[in-house]
Amino acid sequence: MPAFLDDFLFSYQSLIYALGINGLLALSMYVVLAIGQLSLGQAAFMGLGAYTSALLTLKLGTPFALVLLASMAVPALAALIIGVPTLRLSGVYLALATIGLGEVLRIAFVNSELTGGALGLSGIPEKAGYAIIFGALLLALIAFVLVSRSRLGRAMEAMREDEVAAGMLGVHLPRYRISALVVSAMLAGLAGALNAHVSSFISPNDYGFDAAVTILSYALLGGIGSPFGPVVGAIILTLLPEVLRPLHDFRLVFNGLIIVIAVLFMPHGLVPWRIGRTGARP
Amino acid sequence: MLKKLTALAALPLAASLWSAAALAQSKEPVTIGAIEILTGPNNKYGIAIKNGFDLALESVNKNGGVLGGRPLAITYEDSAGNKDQAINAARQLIGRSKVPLILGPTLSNEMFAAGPVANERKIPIVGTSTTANGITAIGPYVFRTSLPEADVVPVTLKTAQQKLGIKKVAVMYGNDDAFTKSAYDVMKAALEKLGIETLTTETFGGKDTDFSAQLTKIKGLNPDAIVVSALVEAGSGILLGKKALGFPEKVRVIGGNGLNAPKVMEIAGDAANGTLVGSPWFIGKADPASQKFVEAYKAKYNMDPDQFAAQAYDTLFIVAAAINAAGAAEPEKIKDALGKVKYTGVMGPFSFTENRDPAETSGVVVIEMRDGGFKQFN
Amino acid sequence: MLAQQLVNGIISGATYALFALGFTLMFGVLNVINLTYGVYFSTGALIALYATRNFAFPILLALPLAAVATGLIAVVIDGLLLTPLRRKKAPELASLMVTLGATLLLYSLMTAFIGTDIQRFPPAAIDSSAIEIGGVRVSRSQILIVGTAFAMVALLLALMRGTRLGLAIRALAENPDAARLMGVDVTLVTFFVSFVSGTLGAAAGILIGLNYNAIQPYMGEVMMLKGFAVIIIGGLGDIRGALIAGLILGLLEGLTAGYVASSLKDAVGFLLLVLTLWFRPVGLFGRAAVKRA
Amino acid sequence: MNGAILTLENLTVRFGGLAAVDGVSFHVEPQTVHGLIGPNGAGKTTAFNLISGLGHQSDGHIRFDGETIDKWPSWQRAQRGLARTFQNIRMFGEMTVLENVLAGMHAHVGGGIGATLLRLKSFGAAEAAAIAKAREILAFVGLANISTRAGNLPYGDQRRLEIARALASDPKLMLLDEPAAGMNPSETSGLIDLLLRLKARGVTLLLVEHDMHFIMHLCDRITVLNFGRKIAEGTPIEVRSDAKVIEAYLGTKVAERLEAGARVR
Repeated sequence: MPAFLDDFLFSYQSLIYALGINGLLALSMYVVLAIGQLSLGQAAFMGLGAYTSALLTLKLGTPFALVLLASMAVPALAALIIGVPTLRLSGVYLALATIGLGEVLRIAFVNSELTGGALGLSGIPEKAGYAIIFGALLLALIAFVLVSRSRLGRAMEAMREDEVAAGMLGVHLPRYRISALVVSAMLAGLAGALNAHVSSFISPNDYGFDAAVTILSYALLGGIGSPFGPVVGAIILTLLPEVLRPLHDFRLVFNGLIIVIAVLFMPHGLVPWRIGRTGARP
Repeated sequence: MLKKLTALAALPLAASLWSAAALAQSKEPVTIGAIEILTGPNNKYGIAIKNGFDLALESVNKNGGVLGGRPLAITYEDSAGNKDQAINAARQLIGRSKVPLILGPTLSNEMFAAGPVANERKIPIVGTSTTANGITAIGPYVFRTSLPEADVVPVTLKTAQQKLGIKKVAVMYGNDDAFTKSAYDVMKAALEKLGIETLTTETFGGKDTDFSAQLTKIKGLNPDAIVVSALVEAGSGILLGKKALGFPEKVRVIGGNGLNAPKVMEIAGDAANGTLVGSPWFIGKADPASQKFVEAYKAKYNMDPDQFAAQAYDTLFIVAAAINAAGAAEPEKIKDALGKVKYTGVMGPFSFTENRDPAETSGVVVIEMRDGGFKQFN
Repeated sequence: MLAQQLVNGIISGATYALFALGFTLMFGVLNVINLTYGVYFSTGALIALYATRNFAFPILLALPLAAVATGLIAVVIDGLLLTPLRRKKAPELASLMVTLGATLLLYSLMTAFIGTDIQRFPPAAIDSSAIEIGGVRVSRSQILIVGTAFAMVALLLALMRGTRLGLAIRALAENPDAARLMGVDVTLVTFFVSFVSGTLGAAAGILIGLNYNAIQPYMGEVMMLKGFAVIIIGGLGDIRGALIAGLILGLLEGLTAGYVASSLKDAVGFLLLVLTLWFRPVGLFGRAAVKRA
Repeated sequence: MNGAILTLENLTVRFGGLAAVDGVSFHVEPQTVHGLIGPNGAGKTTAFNLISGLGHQSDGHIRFDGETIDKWPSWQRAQRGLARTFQNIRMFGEMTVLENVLAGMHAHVGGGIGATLLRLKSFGAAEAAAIAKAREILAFVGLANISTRAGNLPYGDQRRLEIARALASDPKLMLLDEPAAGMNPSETSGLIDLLLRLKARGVTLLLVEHDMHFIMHLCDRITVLNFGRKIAEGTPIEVRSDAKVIEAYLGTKVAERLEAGARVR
């Protein structure tokens, strides 16, 4: 590898990893938003995945493939526990319940000896890399595109547009809601595990409310008309702090301003087009 | 044809430019990197550190820079208190800016994330404010100039035990922050070693403002003192809460490094009276070098320096000395030179241990807050 | 010690309630999770701080002044951000997102200009000496907080139940379209609710700032998480519920820290929140009609 | 009675002490058009919501197609063959016309997550069959512009699309909530024609409507509600001469038309 490329990859390695991982997180938010629900627990699911994977790797030396599976299974279980009672309520309640889940988990991580308390877990070996991160992102994108061009995708879009009308067409609302939340938790957990295995160190405060809000902003900035929107949103918001670095003090100001402008003047996000308008084909 | 002509005409010009560049090369700045929290909720630490660096930088460059006349420069990268951004910053300083040494990052948390990156690329990284356990265990390229809590806290507690006859204490610590948690671990070990009884251990969140429940419980246990590991915000709140609950005057708060800031007295007012902290440096230190630093700092920034600024100030001189000793702006040589630097700055005599921690603890002073100012206690 | 712990719990409960009042009003009536509410809490405290410290205003003048000023800021922000979305009938999520962006923007603007150092009111601003009755200590500022919380609840209930404006607000909360048909000037009432919420948020910020002496731009963000818990436990838009839920939360936290483990103190609120959502999603005193069909 | 497709028994729902629907009983015979009428606030839409599962009764029972469906959620009723349209049209505005109808077929198109992700042959076949059927339904209701975004359709066509979407779920019973609202006379007569063809297709219709001409022309039987109670039931001829019905509508335009109708007879 030429030296300049090596330097470039070294300089931007974690940024490039972050693009893929945040893309996965944005997709995890997308699944829930795509059926008109709102979860602010993505960071918590991510944290569960990260801690599950890190503990398995560090304490038990579990093979990485199994680690990844477990890092999806544990958040999925948490999603079931939190989702089953609250999904019968309107969307706001799921949002608030997931905030609650996030805080309870953070407190648990902080207080547990096993998870290293506030010091977190360090020395996690770098087992993930470009291939697995972007492979997972690509697979997830393909899966969402396939789903969106199917009866399942139509039902999801119908729920997002008008849940009552969707229910009157026989769409099994609870099943879709819980499936979306579980899939979303699995994706977030996977992203958490991959992140833990490229950044060597995790701590409870990485998965707080702020992180949840950031993940939400990926999806909303990009738009949820298609799975590409959230990924684009994630890429922009991940690169933004780097691009805006010279602005120093006003960087976060710009971050906020961009979100406000995007919502007010581009309510469908930056990527408004949808996939697979079946009827639009000649 | 025309192209060729201009190219020919440009030749002598290019040659002269080249020689000018060669000349300038010897005066080209030596640029090192620094990762600090410059934005976001914790930027006060990063800004104090940056101020300390900049003040020292001015002085270094006024006195002829490094490596025989080359000015020293610092490229700052903002971590915003976020470990991912700290990693990005470290990678960019190394891969893009090609710095031979990195100062920072601000928090121990960030060092745990960025330290392995620098270590892997064999670039020395020098923490000036990272006091948690295990920082220098990251690897042979990770240094710190800040005295770890493990060196300071035992001195403070031992002094309090000897001078005040403290036998039983209550402990409070912020359990959601790596810094305060790790200082607590040190306190716990030191208390056990000194044979001081711990009546209860209470926790709080770093962003809490109300500590009345914990303090009420502590008051009921009648401790001789309260040992607190907290940052300025929570620490001030604890002092105010303690006063509001009417603790007896003789029950002092003994703090870790996090409480060692003039800000505590500004916020807590007379509730801070009697608080003891151990410090590698304090603003009232009689030492003339220290006094000169305080004056220069006040003149430049129109505010009081704290220990973070002081540690940063000394660190830059230490680093400059190492670069000079290395004889070249090369990471490996600087790393080797750093280990051998002997320097006496505003914090007192300084050198590194074999494990790249500060060797000298003789500079540690136990200080007491009294009527808005620090007084030496030991 | 139990008596002191109970008093501690009531005081911190009153601060939660005071904070949650404006939040539950904004949330319950205008039907959006308005995250800028935390900003009003900080803004109010900061304005009052500057008025007392830099211009030597007495606190009794600075408090209403800062509260009203913040109320007006809340109206402007609502008008700039949320009114256009309401007009477009944009989805609920858009409103949440825009307030999220605005919150980030406003907090970081404040930080950029004044930093994140904590600041305090001049010690002379309020008599913070404590009163001791039977071994239980309370300070005057704490009595002020508890008194204000109860007074505000009484005032708001009187407003909502006893006046035409209150009726209009309740109609708006039920159904904006129906309210419009009934002749309610929805825009005006929305602005009024924003104003009252902003004012309440600011007043809470000032009083809590006076008591804890820890004023900084992000102070509102911490309270928001407690605020969520309180308004859910009390029931969305339920004023009396916010008071009682705040007090319950404060007492439970105090007793947990005092008698169980202080590390579990913060978990109490969220466990209570999750339990409420499991077993009584309408809040402790809520009426049915949670599920909007 | 036994052959009825829908039976309401003593159906009651209270909101805060007020009974919006109060002890209503009636049944709908298969392959008929049944009207549900009454002045504003009589409880018609509330009754529709109870039947379709968007709210649950405080008391009484609903039987549909031989099963007691009291506690069934709406989607389960829909899967069983109950479809409805809404008073204020609830289109999926972002979808195309064809997609709306395909969404309506949700319960009958095959294709689980496995088939969808692996794009099994069965998936393609099911999709193709669904599209063919959707085109047939759209042709049946008279909508040609199938690739238009549903939100861009003219009002009358949106009504038709909503009916097409309901029809796509292959319903046994279709509830129509004011299908002619906001239509001009020519659109209305086109709608009457469509509904009669629907009936001929074997779909039972239960409809709420204010247009009395429409109701009288179309319905086999009519149930009249007032203040949540059933006040009359019968054939259009019986109902329009019923004293209680005329009294209920007294002072309204409908009353004039009802009376006019009664006098003509």
